[in-house]
Amino acid sequence: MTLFEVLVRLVLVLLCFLVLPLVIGQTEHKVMGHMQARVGPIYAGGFHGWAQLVADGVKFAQKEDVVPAGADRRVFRLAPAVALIPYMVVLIAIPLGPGDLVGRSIDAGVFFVLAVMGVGVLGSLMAGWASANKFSLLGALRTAAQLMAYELPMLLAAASVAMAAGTLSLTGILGEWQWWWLPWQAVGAVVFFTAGLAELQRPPFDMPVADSEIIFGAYTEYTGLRFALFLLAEYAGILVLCALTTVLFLGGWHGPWSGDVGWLWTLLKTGLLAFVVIWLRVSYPRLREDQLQKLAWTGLIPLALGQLVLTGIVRVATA
Amino acid sequence: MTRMSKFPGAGLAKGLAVTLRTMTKRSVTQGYPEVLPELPPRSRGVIALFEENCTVCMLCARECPDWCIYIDSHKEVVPAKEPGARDRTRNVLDRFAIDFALCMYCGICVEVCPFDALFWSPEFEYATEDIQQLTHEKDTLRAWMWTVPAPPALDERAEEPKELTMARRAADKLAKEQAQAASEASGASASEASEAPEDGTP
Amino acid sequence: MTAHGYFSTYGLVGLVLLVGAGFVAAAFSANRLLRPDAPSVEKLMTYECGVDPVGEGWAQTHIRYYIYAYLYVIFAVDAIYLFPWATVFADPGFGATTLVEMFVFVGFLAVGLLYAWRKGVLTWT
Amino acid sequence: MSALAAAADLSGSGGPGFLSPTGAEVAFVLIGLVVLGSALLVVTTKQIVHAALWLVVTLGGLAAEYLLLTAEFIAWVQVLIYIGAVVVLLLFGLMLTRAPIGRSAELDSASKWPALLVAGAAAATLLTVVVDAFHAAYLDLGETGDGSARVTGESLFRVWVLPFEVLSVLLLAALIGAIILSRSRGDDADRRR
Repeated sequence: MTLFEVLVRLVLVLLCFLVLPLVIGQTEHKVMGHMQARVGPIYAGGFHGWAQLVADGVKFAQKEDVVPAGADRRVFRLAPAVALIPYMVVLIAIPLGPGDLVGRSIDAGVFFVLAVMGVGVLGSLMAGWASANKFSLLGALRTAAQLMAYELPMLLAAASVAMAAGTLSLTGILGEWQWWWLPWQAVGAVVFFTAGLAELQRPPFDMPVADSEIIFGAYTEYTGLRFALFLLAEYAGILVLCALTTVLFLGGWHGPWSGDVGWLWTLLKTGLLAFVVIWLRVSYPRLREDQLQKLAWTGLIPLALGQLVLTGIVRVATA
Repeated sequence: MTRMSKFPGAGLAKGLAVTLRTMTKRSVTQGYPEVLPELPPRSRGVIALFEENCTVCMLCARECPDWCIYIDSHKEVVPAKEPGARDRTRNVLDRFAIDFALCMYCGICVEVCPFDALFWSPEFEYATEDIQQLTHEKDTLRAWMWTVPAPPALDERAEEPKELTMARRAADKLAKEQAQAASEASGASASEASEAPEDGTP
Repeated sequence: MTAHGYFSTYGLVGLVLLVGAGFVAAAFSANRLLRPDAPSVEKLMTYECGVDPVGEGWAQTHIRYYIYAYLYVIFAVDAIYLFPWATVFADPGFGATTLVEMFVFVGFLAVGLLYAWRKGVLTWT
Repeated sequence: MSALAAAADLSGSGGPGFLSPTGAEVAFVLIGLVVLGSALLVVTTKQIVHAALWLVVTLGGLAAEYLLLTAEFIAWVQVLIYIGAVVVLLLFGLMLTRAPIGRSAELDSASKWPALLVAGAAAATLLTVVVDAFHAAYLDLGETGDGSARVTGESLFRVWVLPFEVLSVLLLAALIGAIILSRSRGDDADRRR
């Protein structure tokens, strides 16, 4: 790889990281609005309020940076970066199209992605603790409890795909992918996507930021740009989760004419999943803490284990 | 959930269907600043003052639950019209203000006013950036009088309003008196002629 | 994969990490130039729905919550072994035996989960 | 850290000399210093949550060291298990019990000198053993792939199957132990009420 190529890839990853979450966020504004018989933002930028999030960003950048007097200043300031950067690092391993259309193919792909994504939650914990606020601390505790319940089904479901493909590399998995993996790995896909939603603290799994109980959980004390970075982390998280589900379970760039427009298939499937994320948010009420734990431990984990058994048997039988 | 559905997850699917269906329909949002809302009849926007009717009886200010009506007045002597009669005094309104930061829009003042000086107006665009400016003086309150709609029409077969009956009765009486006076003035022959056709009617 | 490929891969990962840190740093430098700075005692007070904060952030929580944490760590360690296994179990020379080996491994842990479930640990109290 | 340095040193003419280190070796030493420094901060800081956060730096640095040694799989296990699970468990436990902001006086232990002695002795023992075991080994980073998941899996399921199965029993024992420890004697009565 030449230096120029490296630069191009870095810029592209940064661009994806900055633009696609905004697209998802704007889609959420509009879709959520219409699903609730509203219209969503309509002024900023003229056409259907397309520039609303840009305007929000400009506003956030000009706001005062308030650090509460009782807070642990250093940890408080560092937390948004810890929450945000892992999602960006993960993007480099996700293949967009066939061949070389990937930031960089990593041998331990799935494993790398899951490990790095898990670091992001430290940001929420740090924020919750450093704020010196009861709501924030409760939010951090709930975040940790939720992570512990849902990281496991996510790992197990991802392992199922790795078993099917016989490799951990994301490009390798897509290379092996066949259409009949869709029904074969369907349970795993549902488990993975659900657990991912819970890790992102998206409704209906938004107990850690339940606004009617604990204001905004770990992010209660944040203002201005730091708050904006937490929001960006949430939407980047949606992007990563949807892209990862696409690659692992929906065949990524596979589809008609995938040789030419493979990248379009990836984007399309990712976009569709992002729509589902928004759709679920509008449709379902928040789960209670006991329901959350019950769903994970007695629902998703047994399902994921069942999927593992099924994958193993089918794979050995057809080998 | 009161009733268990046949398939597990049928309720979840139903929830998704509802939101998806709503998305395809037109939204109910009103484009307010551009498109003014169609307010329902008798909307309570603001309280207007018909200053000419006010007699400074202070009933509204006294009945107001949160004391948001301020009234100042002075007495004025009206000289007697006829010689020998007594001079009369009357109240002149100096200040009538309502603090809409305190007002809770209960409408008791409108109800108790015995002279129909207070009215509900549907005007609602009087937001300000300063709470002090929400105290509106009588000129503003008088100006809002122009936005008060005409009272809604009565039901088709309803009894006539008392005011109209009284006014008509007074007008009839006046007309009769005038007619009588006119007939007395024109002479006896004319009065007989006019009385003649009345015999045939009961 | 050659050593060169390996190191250039993780070199790129490290570069992305740097770019991310650079992005955050740039955002905050821009923020520093644009934002006002007018702290006041009320503004820096901990937010508690408008009333003055009472006590400190910590509140008593039942320690039973902690069992979920233990469960997670133990099962995560278990799940880690699935990944190297997943890459080899269907290769020639492994096959059904390796599958059974893993089933035994997972089976032991499933017994643990069952035990936890029967003991009522998994039901919220 | 010193294993590789020692290996490079003792291997003599076998491999490249330690006087002209490669980029990876330089990075290894630098990250090693970071790990050492943050590890010292873990035990010397007076703020308990800061100790846990410095532990993240230490463990992350170790993961980077594994990566430099081409032990790809172990590196990400380190991140996933130690940073993603164990540190989260630690922080969770701290926040559940008590994690004050600011310095706490009780973190200064009277037995810190004996503790230092024990830690030093343990480190010296480990160092001696490692150097003794690998003093002639030279890890040629040119032939990578030794640390990938596939190689790990092959050796695990060809050679080390029995320890692997025993591990599951160990994990089961840990699980049951955790459950029993977390349930005090009066617990069942509480539940029935």
